[in-house]
Parts: sequence; structure tokens; C-alpha cells
Amino acid sequence: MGFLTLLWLIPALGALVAALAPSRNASRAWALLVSGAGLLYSAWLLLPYGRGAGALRLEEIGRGSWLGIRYRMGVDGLSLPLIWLSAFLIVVALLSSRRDFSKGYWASFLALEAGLFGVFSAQNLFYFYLFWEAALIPMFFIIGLWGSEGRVAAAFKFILYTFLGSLALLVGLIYLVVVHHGATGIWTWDIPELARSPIAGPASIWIFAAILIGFAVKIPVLPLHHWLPDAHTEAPAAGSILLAGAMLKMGVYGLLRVLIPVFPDLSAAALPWLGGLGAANVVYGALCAMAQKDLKRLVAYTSISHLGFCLVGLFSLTSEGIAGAALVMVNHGLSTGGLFLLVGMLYDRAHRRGVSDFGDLASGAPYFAFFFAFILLSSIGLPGLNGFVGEMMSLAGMARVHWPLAAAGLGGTVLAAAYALPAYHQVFWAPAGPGSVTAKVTDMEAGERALLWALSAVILFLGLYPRPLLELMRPAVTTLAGRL
Amino acid sequence: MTSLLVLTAGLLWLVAMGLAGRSGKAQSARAVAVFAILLATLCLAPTGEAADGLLRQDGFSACWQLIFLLAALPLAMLMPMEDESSAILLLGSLAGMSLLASANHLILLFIGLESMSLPGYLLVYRLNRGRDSLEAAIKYFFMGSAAAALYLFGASLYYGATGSLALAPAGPSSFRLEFSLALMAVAALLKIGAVPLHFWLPDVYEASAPELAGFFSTAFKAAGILFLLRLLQLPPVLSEGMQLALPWISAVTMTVGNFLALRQSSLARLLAYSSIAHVGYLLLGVWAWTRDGRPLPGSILLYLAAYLFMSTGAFAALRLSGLKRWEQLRGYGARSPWLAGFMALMLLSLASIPPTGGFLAKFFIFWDALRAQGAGWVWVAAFNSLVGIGYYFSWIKAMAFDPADEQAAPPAPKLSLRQQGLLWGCAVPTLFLGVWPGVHTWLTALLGAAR
Amino acid sequence: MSAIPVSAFLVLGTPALALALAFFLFHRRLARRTHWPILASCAVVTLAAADLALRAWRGEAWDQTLFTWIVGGPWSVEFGIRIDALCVSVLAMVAVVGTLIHVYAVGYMAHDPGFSRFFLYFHLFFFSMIGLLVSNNYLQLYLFWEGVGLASYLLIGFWYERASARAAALKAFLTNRIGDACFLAAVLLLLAQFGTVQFSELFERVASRPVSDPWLAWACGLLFLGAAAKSAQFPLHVWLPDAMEGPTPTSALMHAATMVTAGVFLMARSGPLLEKAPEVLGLIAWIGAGTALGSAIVAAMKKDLKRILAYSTVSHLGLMMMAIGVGHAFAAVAHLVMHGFFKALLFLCAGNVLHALGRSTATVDEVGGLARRMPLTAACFAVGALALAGIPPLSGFFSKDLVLEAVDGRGDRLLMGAALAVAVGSSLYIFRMFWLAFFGDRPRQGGPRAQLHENGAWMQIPVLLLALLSFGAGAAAWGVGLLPAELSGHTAGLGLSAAAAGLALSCLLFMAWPQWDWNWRERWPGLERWMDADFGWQTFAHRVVAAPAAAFARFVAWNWDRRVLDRFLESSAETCLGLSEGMSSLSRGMLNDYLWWMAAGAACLAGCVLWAF
Amino acid sequence: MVWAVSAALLILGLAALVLRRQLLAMVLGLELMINAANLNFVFYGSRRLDAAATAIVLLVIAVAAAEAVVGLSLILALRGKGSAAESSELLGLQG
Amino acid sequence: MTALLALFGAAAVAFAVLMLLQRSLLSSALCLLAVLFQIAAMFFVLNAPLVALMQLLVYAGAVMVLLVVAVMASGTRLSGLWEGFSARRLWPLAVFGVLLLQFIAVSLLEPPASGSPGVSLDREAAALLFGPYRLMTEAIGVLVLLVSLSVLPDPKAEGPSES
Repeated sequence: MGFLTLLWLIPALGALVAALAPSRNASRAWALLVSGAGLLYSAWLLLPYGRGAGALRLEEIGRGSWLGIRYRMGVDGLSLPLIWLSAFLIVVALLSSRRDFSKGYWASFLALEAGLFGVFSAQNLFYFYLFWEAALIPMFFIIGLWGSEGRVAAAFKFILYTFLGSLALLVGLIYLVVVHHGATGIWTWDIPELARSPIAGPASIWIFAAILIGFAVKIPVLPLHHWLPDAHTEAPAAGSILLAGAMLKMGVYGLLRVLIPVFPDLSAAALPWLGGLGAANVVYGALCAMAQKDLKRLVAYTSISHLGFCLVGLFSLTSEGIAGAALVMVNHGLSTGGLFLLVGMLYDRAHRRGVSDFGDLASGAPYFAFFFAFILLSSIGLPGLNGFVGEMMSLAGMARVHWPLAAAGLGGTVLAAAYALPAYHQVFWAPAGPGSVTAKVTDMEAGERALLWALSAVILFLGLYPRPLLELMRPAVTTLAGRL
Repeated sequence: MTSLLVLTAGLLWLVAMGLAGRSGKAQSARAVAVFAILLATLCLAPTGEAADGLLRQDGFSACWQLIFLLAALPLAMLMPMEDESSAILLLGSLAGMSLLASANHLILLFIGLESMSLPGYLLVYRLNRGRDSLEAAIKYFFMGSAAAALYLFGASLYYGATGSLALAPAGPSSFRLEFSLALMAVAALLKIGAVPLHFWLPDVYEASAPELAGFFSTAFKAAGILFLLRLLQLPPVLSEGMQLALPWISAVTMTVGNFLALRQSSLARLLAYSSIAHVGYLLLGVWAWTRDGRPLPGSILLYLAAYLFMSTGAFAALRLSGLKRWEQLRGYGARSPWLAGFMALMLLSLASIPPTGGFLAKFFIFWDALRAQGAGWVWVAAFNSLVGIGYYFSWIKAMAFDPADEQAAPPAPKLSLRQQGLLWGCAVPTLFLGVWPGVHTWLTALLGAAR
Repeated sequence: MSAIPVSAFLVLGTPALALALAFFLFHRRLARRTHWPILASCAVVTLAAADLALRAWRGEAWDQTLFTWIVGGPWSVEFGIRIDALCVSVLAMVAVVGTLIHVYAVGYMAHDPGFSRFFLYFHLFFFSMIGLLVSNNYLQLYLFWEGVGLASYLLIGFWYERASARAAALKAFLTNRIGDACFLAAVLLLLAQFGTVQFSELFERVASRPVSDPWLAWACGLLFLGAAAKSAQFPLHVWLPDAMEGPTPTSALMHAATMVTAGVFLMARSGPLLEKAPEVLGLIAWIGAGTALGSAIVAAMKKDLKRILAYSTVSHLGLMMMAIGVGHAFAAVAHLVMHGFFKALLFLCAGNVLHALGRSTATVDEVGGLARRMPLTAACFAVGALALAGIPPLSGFFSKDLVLEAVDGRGDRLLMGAALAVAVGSSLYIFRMFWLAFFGDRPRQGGPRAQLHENGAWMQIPVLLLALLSFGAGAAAWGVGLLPAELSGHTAGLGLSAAAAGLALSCLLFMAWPQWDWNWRERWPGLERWMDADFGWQTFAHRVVAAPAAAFARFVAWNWDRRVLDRFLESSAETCLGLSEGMSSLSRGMLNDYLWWMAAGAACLAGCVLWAF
Repeated sequence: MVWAVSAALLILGLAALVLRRQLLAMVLGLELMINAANLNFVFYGSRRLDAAATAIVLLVIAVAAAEAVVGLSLILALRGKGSAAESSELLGLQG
Repeated sequence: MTALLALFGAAAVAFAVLMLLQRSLLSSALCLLAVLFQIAAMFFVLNAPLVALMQLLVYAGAVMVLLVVAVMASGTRLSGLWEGFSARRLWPLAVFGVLLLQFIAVSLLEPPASGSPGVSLDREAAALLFGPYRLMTEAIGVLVLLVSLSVLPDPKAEGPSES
């Protein structure tokens, strides 16, 4: 059994066991155990990279190859941080969930984890797509079964939108392989091999567009973003954490892993457009977030804004931009995941999410106030915390090639303060209005505090010393940038 | 040939049982039917020509007959059986299909078609005996018979054009030949429910017993597809006209199927329209094959195999749960989690979500179509898949998310061991076909080797 | 270059350590003792800064990289410490003034429930400023720059239960964020153009560039915008007057040492860049002049004690910017340091008054005749006022003279006229405040306050020390040769006469005839409102920038993102169902229709064959 | 020329199916269609002097008879349900 | 021969049209009968006397009888059968009578010789049916057996009523 197969197989089988467990508590304990094991395992995978060896590590099991479809997994410096992030967020999400959820809940999260691990470690496009889709279904149930009032509509919107993207992706990928076969006479679905001999011709534009749409829905890029606010808002807190923290990254990772390596020329040609879309994402998400009255929705829109930085960095096609985008992925996962975690804790206590439902929490719940401020500041890109480094690198990359777009992105950082702080003021500082639920909010318990201390420590560390992560990514980024 | 004989023998044995006045022993009739089907399955092999060249048992025949027999098994296990007559009709229909699959002569094909269909009409009515099922049977009878008559007329034209009725390329391609082909294809298209020849299909699926609808949607469709493939192979050069028409038929079929499924409140009817949509995808695969003239790829067989398990499973779940209307679905997941979970798995497969057979099947169809330069048609199919998501996931949503409506739904059934086995028998292959992409290569090889 | 001294690490490390200690150990358990580690840290920092200052005086300088922060392909950014004359001169002032204000705050905040929190914020402010000063590259500077901004935000919003405090904090942060974005844009430009933002390397590379390189001009302009936000220059000065919402020690620290000086420091630091962008220099000079003059006028009509001082700060920062603009960073920094002393003194005096009143703000109308009840404070305030007005031999005279000299050296009479007008104005508004607040019989509003008395030692000692510094720092620096030995008689005379003119005018207007300050307001209320809003700029910024941005956000979020897109989705769904309905209406279960469709289908198929054949 | 007759018969049979509402009349149309095919077979068979055509027609007649039996039995069953043998009675299933 | 074929063909088409137009079931059935007769005549002309005979026997005989029984059993009253069969529409009957006579005349005029190609074809066909085509014959046998089940009585007298 290969070391990467084990990675996704453990949670996959774990999900089965969790679904069949004799009781809810057993299921929960088992899920925590498995996700904890996943976290340890992913951390163990990171270890060899600490010594500076950052290249691709492949695992091949079985010799079967059918028309180029073969089971092939591999990790490198770009996928490992995301694997670790997913594992970390799953643990955080499960720990923060109420104990009385049913067995299906715990099983769904493990299944989701398996899908995420698979996506981030597949080296063959077929399996990439397989895991890509497999991750959707548990999320559909998580939103639809355990979400809040509008959950059903949100789950439906989620599945329709993401499926739109998936279908575009599927057709694009098959078309890619077919055209590649037409040009080279070789059937292959392996990402490295496809990247080795780029295809050209009129069909390539269509393929590029299809694959781009596939990933863009997931990220989400501007005109296709509409599923996100609803899904994030209505999902249970743990679901939102994973949705924003890990699942959106699938799209960016896809761009990074598939689209740009396979279509370097087209990506370069599309640079102003896609970078522009990214900048538009930044500004649009921030503007929408500014006007939100629901905390969770606000955080959801900030995701759109942050993922815009990923696009800006990625489509600068410079090494620092790409590394920045990769870093934004991790950082956004931590900070937005943390925000959803906090909003979820508030919601658990007060069953409200409206900004104006709260007030003056800072005096009654100082830990909430502190952690919320800390993570919010990381989210709006305060230097010294993790959010800044990635955004700065993305923008620096873009500034080198197309600096008006970088300027637009910078405008987003101003708007970030404009959406984050007023909401914070209302919830934590302003006197509680009539009908507010402040009284129901008790301060954090020790366990919750520990969770957030851990998160904050990571946030601070990555803000001041992101170098290990950057070094980890460097070989892959260099390879990618070298191809452009 | 042997399996055909086994089926016929079983049929005659049942007739004899009936004549001997041992009727009423429904279980023994069921046992004979199941035994005959299993035995016939064991006897399947590509044995070559037989019966003075009237039969040609090749790889196609064997593969397809396997599908027929596997599709018939749940029907034989589930259908109500007051006396032998239903079992007799089932075996007769199966024998007709087997004949169709291995016929090497246009008229034998016709006889096979009629032997398959006539008991089918009767079964639609006799398994349910309601006013609706009678109506459906009559509608089906008229459309099927009219199509059979068109087929016969086409065959006569073909005979006039070539002087031959053997199922092998004969004579130069001519307009008359191609025209006759088009007329004959009508019968095949009707059997699979291609639009606009599909109207009987939702009526029949809705009104007949769910297990029978499952049988129709799998075995009859498979037979129809094989029928179509045989016809397409008939002219010396692949027909230009059919190549032109097939993608349009496919696109219209999947579109109509999916869009009409959106508004159904009868579950069987919804599945019927869904099966129409699936025929659309299948026809896309058939078209792709006609385009590049390679030996038949495994895609179509894979699709049929995957569809066999998922459709049978879906209809069997309907039968076992007793659900009929959309309203009854609400909250079913909480009431009967296992059956609902099984149903959801089948629906996911129908919606072609990995890792299920439905996904892999559609995947290879798309692949074939893209190889055949059919990107535009693939986009149509992809859009249709999206529409499909709409109703498949609505179904899952209704079961899983909606609050239960206690008085509407039938009580959760207590499944016997045999019934559970049947469900597992559908679920496991559905998953297996989804996780092993090599199955396509394997099926292609199987079809090629047995040629 | 010798090995970097331990003091350099101490100035940066001690506050960080103290903050951690105070936060993790004291804040929850020993909330009333949080100032212990922090005051200790202040002491260490002051000593270390003194050590550094002495070393720097001997001509030593260090530039040491500590570790690599960000690696981004073609460039990398390090964390480092750069100690040079510029850094040390500001550092010494910041350390001393900061420490004194810390001590003052112990007394000032003694009874506030947020005592511990206040000290955390306060020291963070202090720490960020020090970090900013010792940074050896722009990005690190930016980090601490934002830290300064964050701490000022927290302090302005310290009494967050007040809506005005929250609004002021938000305004400060947002305005600063705009400036920060410009700063970061400049950093990114420099990175893109030169591949480094480390001062030493960057300045070397810039040196080889021609004058008026457009990229450099952009970068300098953006840097200035960043500095303008921090140092409250037009058009980004809007936040500073409102920032008085914080506790008074905050204002003192912000205006004297830690925040507004950062912009001037940044400009001084960027000297080698600015040299290559003369257009930007001219712009800076004129913006500085305009800001200085305008805010001096506004200061002369404000009533709130702290706001008068705030506008005074803006005005003096304008002067410093003028000096920067005419290429004399040295004069700017010198004035920065001296200004730090006397402005801190003035604020702390105002704080004394407010603390005695038990309020957080007060207008000149609400106080009056303070000189009798708080003589020490009044005396100290007088020292500060004289220093600010530039009366020799107080500290302000020397630095202001340097600025005037620098401006005069440019040869632009208009600019020089503006500088002199600012000098007149400074003297006018500070003595107006002095007369109105400390003289007269009693408050014109709010009744007599006989019970007012001087505050405790925690607050008096720092004030006295600052008064000493305000009095003698200039002369001392001149004496030891830190400032140029020769004074130009021409500019000194002009400056002195301007100060004297202002003093005389204030005596005339506000001591002899104090009613005048009321009467013109009653006669021209529109004029008062206009001037009160910074000549309408505050209103303009709100109506043209802030309100439309919020309205646009609401439009995008609700009208477009929710309504239009939701409607689009709904109509897509409706279209699908409509298509479905249309398809199903083609046949309503009639067998003959079925057969008709079959015949039609067969005909179509046959037609297709016919057509293709 | 015979092909014209058979084509006409086919179309008329189809027309009967499409136009007539009585189910029995529609059965008549079916029979007409089958006869059109038979006519063709016999015609081409006689032109080629091919006995196969004759044999086939005989088989087809038998199949057609079987088909008629099934159809008529279903139509008769409709009477048992109390409806007239009209296609307009068969509107229970639609949509 | 061609002329005869044309004659019978035209008549067959004419009767088919009539069948379509008749509103009455019985007259439609009679028109079909006429068509079948014409086709039988054409078979005869086309040298297929055996098929012609079968056509008359099986179709015109058995199937039509079956039809008429069905018509009667389907509950239409006998008088109802003649609905729409007005006197004005008696002319088809006249035509029908004429053509019947004509057919009988033709068959009397040209009796098939024993050595004629038609007869040998019939013999060959019989050989085929019981030789190479026997599979088809057997299959049809089974089929007929199967469809005969449709006349078996329902085990349940009344089906489950629709709910």
C-alpha cells in the first residue's frame, strides 16, 4: 500500500466505519480519531520537506493503464500545504461541532476529507476528477442536512453550480486528452506528461475555456460566484470552515496544477483578462461584504475577495505571484476558517448571525473579542499576520507584469478594512441594542480557547516566518514558473 | 443457442405445469423461471453460426444476452405470480430477445422482435390488471406493432434492393437500401424510446409494475440498441443519413427526456423520462461509433451494463418501498435509511456522479464523442446532465432534507434476505463499475475477441 | 562597520518581550500591575536608545540582517536592523518622550477599568514605532507602520462604548489604510523596478538611475501619499482631529512621538529616492505649505483644547514636509524632535486639565482662569507655548529657524511667505489657547470649578521633565553641535518677528478683547461651520468618497448581487420549467398523437437519408 | 408500380392509425401495413423467382395473426373495465 | 399481367381509402376485407397461388372473423355497427361486388398449371419452411402458444381496483 493511497484511504474507510458505528458518540470519537490520524499523517508527510527537498514525490500502484488512465498519486510542495491545511481544518471543524450530531455528520466529514486528500494528491487527471466530484457529495449533505434555515435551497444551488463547473471541467479534460492524442499519438492522463507537450490549435482555446470554467466555479470567479454566499451562510459552521478553508482551494489548485502547466501560452495571453477578473473579484467581494448584515454572509463574501488575490497572483505568471497565490490559499484557509469557526461559536450560543443582533460583546466575552479581532486582522492582511504575506507576494507578482491590476488589488485591501471593522464595532464594541442576544453569549470554554490559540499561533508564525512554507513550495513554483 | 433452448424448455415446462392443473403453486413457477434464467446464463457462449446460418452467436450476442438475463432475474424474483402465465410470458419475452440478439436474418430478427414484444404487452397489463396498465398496454401495443409493420416494410424494401435477407452486408449501397434501413431503424428507435417515438414509454413505466418497468428500461433498451447496431452495420458503407440523423435524435431525446423529467410527480414516470434521457446519451455513443468506423468500443456495452444495475436498482427500490408519488418521498431517508440510501446511490449513478458506474459510462461516451469530433454534441449532453442533476438531486433532497409527512408514505418495508441480496447485487456492481476504469478496455477486448 | 551593539536588539526586543509578558501573565491575573513590565521595558529602551545615540554620535552606523522574511523568486525581503544618525535622532526622542508619557499614563489612567488593556495598546504603539525606526527595508517598515496604525486605532477607540470614539477609530484606520495602500503600492513598484526594498541596496541602485525617472516619480508620489496619511497632510489629514477621542496620553504619544512623526521619518528615510524626483519634491513642499497654513488658521478658531493642539500638530508637520520638499530632511527631522518635546508637553498639560476636570474633552470656553488653580500646569504650558511659537532660546526656535532657513534657501518667496505666515499663525493660536484657557476669571460655560487642583506625582514629574526638555533641548543640541552652529540672522530675525507678531496679535485679540472669539461666530455661522470642517474638506471627503462608496457597496451587494443575479437564476429555472411545459403540451396522452409523432419521426428519418444521399 | 401500391397501402394503414379513433379500426390499419409489406415480398420474390419470399410471407401472416390476437384480447379487456374501445378513452396517463 | 396488377392495385388502394373514410367499424372491416381480396388477387397474378390462398384463408377468413367477433364483443350493439352506414354510402358495396365478381372471373380464367413457376415456388417455400427456415417456424409456433395465453382467464376475476 502506497503512502499516498493510505492518505485518502484511511478517511474513506473511516467514513464507512463512522456511518456504521453503534452510536453517535462512538461515531464522533472515531471521526476525531481518524481525522487526528490524518493530521499527524499529513504532518509526517511534510517532514522530509523541512530539509529542503521539495520536488515531486510519486507513488504508483499497479501497472494497469487504460487509454492513459492509471492510478498515480504524487505530492509536491504545492499540494502538501493544502493537504495539511485540509487535515488541520477537518480536525478544527470536528472539534468545534456539537456533540449531538448524527453518525452521518461525522461520516460525511471523513468522506469529504478523503476527497480533498485525493484531489490534492492525484497526478492523473482522471483520478483528479474522480476525487474532485467525490468531495462534492458529502458537502451537499452537510449543507442540506445540518445547515440553517435556508439550507435546502443553498445545498441545491451549491450542487447545481458546482456541477456546472464539473461538467465543463470533465468535457474539457477529455477533450484535452483527445487532442493531445491527436497531436502525439499517445493516450495519457498524467498531468506531467500532458504538460510536457503543450497542445495548440483552435481547439485548445475551447479546452482552456472549459477547464477554466470548471475551476472558476469552484474558486469562485466573478460571474460564477453566486452559489458561494448562500452555501457558506447556510452550511453548519464546520461545513463553512471546510467549504471556505479547503474546498475553494480545489479550484485554485486546479489552475495551478492543471491549467497553467498545460496551457502556458494561453495563460500568458489571457493574463490581463484573468488577472483583471481576479482584481474584480477582490473589489467585488469586498464591496459586497461591506454591505452585509449577516456575519456569516459577510465572511463568505470576503472569501470571494481573498480568492481574487489568488487569481491575481497566479495569473501574473511570475514565480513570486504563484508562490503568493499558493500562500494565500493556506492563509485564507486558516483565517477564514477561523472566522467561520468563531461565527459558528456565536451562532451555537445565540442562534443568531445578524451583525445587529449583537453588541458590546467585548466586555462580556473578551476572548471572543480578542480572537475575532486577531483573525479578522489576519484576514484583512495586516502585516505580521499570515494574510499579508501571500497577498503582498501576489500583488508584487502582478505589479511586475501589469501594475494597474495590482493597484486595483490594493484598492481591495482598503475595502477590506471597510468591511471588517464596522462589523466588528457593531458586534463587539457598540452598546447592545434592544432585542440583542448578547446576554446569551458566554465566553469561550477552555477547549475552544485551546483550539483558537493553536490557530492563532499558526497565523502568527506564518505571518512572521512564512519561509518554511515558501521553501516547501519553491521547487514546484520554480518548475512551473520556469515553464512559462 | 443452448441458452435459447434452455429458456424455451423452461417455458414449455411451465406450460405443461399449467396444463397439468398445478397452477396456484406460484413459488414453483418462480423457481422454474429463476432456474431457467440462471441455467441459460451459464450456457452463454459465443458459439458461432447455427441453425443453417439463421443464427450467429457472436460476442455481441453473448454480452447482450447476459444483460437480458441479468435484467430478467430481479423481475422473476420480484413480480407477482398467481400462476405460471406471467413466468411463461417472461421466459417467452426473454427467448425472443435472445433470438433477436443472435439472429442473422432480417425476418428472424422480426420474429424475435415480436416474440419479445408481444409477451411484453401482455405483461404490462397482466402484472397489474388496472385500468391504467391496460391503457398503457394498448398504447404500447399499437406503437410497437406499427413500428414492427414499418420494420417489415423496410425489410421488404431491403429484400427488393438486395435480394437478400441475411444480416450481412449485401449489394452496393443504394438509396432504396438506405431508405429501407431508415424504416427498419424506426422499430429499434421505438423500442429504446428515442424521441419522438417515446410517447408510450412513460405511460408504460408509470402504469406497469415497477419491476417490469425496470426490466423494460434495461433489457428492452439493450435489445433495441443491439437491434440498431445490427442495422447500422448492415449496409456496406455506414449510412450517411443515419450519421446525420443520429446526433440530432440523440440531442432531442436527451433534452426532451431531461426537461420532461423535471416536472414529474410520479416517480416511475420520472424514471421513465430519465431513461429516455439516458437513451439520448447512448445514441451519442452510437453516433460516435458510426463516425470513426472502428470496431465497437466498450463504451456502449459499459453504458448498458451500468444502466442495467442502476435502473434495475432504482425500480426495485420503488417496488420494495412502495413509493409512487413525489410527496411520499418527503422524509423517507429518516424513515427507512437503508432503502433511501440505496435509492440515493442509484440516483447518484443515474446522475453520473463518480464513483459510480453511471459516471464511468457517461465518461466514456463523452470521450468517444469527442474523438469523433463531436464537441458540440458533447456540450449538449453536458448541459443535459446538468438538467438531470436538477431532478435527481431534488429526489435525494426530498428524501434526505424535507421533513417527513407521516400519513402520505407507505410504511418502511421489512426486507427479506433475498430482497436484500438483490439490492446488494445492484449496489456493488454499480460501485465497482465506477472505480475500475479498466472495465472499458476489458469490454472492448471482450467484444473484439468474440467476434 | 563594527558588530551591531546589543542595544539595537534591546530596543526592539525588550518591548516585544514586555508585551508578551504583560499580555500572557499580567493582563488576566494582575491587571492593575500591567504597567510594571511595560515601564521596565521603557526604561531599558531609553537606556539602550541613549547608548545607541552616543554611539551614533561617534559616527557609528549599522545595517544588520536578522533573518529572511519573504522569499519571492527574484527578490527576497529580510528582517533587519538599521541604526544610523537619522534613526537614532528620532529614536532617542521617541524613547524619552514615550517613556515619559508612559509614566504620565500610569497616573492618568489609574482609575480606568481598562487600565491593563490601555497599557498593552500603548506599548504596542511604542514598540511599533521603534520597529519602524530601526527597520532596514521598506517592507519591514511597512509592517511596523501598520502596527502603528493598528495601535492608534485601538487607542482612539479605547472608550469604545462611545459612538464618537468608534467612528473616530474607524475613520483613522480607513484613512490610514488608504495611505498604507499607496505605501504598499510604492513598495511593490520598487520591488518590481529594482528587485529590492532594502534601503542600502535600493539607494545604491537608485543612484544609477537618471533624474525624473517616471517609475521613481510614481514611487515617491505614492510614498508621500502614505506619509501624508500617517502625518496628516492634505488630503488625508481628515482623521487626525477626530483622533482626540482616545485618552489624552494617547494623543500626546500620537502627536509627539509615535504616529504622525512616522510620515516625516519615512520621507526623510526616502531622501535618496526623492532626490531623483524633483517634481514630487515640489509637490510635497506645496502640500506641506498649504496644510501648515490651513491648519494653523483652523487651529486658531477651534475651541476644543485637544483639537487646537491637533491642528497645531498638522501645521507643524506641514512645516516639516516643507523642509522635506525643499530638500532639507535634516531640518525636518530636527524640528520633528523638538516638536516632539514641546507637543508632548502641551498635550500632557491639556491632559492635566482634563484629568482634573474628570472629562475626556473640554473646550476653551469650559475652562478659564486655570492659571490660578493649576499654576504649575500653566507654567509648563507657557513653556510649551513659547517653544512652539519659536521664541528663543526655547527648543522650538532652533528647529523652526532651520526650517525657515531651508525654505529661504529655495528662493521661492511665496513659499517663504507661507512659512512665515505659519510662524505667525502658530504663535497666534497657541497663545489664544493659553489666554482663553488659563487666564480670565472663570469658565464662560459650565460654571465655576473651584475644586480643580493639580494632579499627582505620576503626572507631574513627566510634565516637568518635558518642560525642561522643551526649554533646553534646542539650546543643548546647538551647544553640543548637533545643530548647525551658525544661525542666519536674516531668517532668525524674520522668524522671531513673526512669532512676536503672532504673540502680539493674540494678546490684542484674545486677552484684551476675549469676546471677539465669540462674536464673529455669531455673526458668520456659515463661515464657522466651513472652517470647522477644514474649509469644507471634511464634508467633501464624506460626501464624495465615504458616502458614495458605502452606497455603491449597498447597490452592488443588494441590487446587483442579490436581486439581479437571483432573478437571473429564477428566470433560468422558470425557462426550464416553461420548456418542460411546452414539451409536455405536445401530447396529452392521445394515442393517435403518439402515432402521428411516430409517423412524423419516421418521415424525418427517411427525409434525412434522402437529403444525405 | 406494385411498389406504389404497397407504399400507398402502408401510408393508408398508417393514416388509419393516426386518424381513426376506434381501436378496432386502428387494428385494421395495422393489418393493412403488414399486407403492404407482404405485397412487396411477393412481388420481389416473383421477380427473382425466390421461394424465400413466399415462405416469409407465410411466416409473416402467422405472426400477424398472433399480433392480432394480442391486440384484440387487450381491446376486449378494455370492455371489462367498462370503457369503449376508443383511443379518446385512453387519456388516463399523460404528462 | 401488368394491367391486371394495375387494376387490382388500384382497387386495393381505393378500398384502403374507403376503409379510412368509413365511420362505421363494420364497413371499415368490410373494406379491409376487400383490400385483402385484391391483394390476394395480386398474389395470384404474381405467381404465388399458395400465398394467395393463405391470404384468403387466414386473413380474409380467420383474422376477419376474429375482428368481427371482437367488434361484436366489444359491446357495440349490432345496430351501432351500422351507424353512419347511410344509403348514400352504398356505392362502395356496389364497387365491392363488382370487383369480387371480377376476381372470381380471373381465377376461373387462368387456373395455375402444375408446372408453372408459381407452383414450384410454393413447393420450394414449403421446403424452406420445414428446412432451413424451420427455426422461424418453430419460433412462431412458440409465439402463437404464448399469445394464446392472452385468452386465458384472469386468475383474479377482477383486477386490483385502481386507487
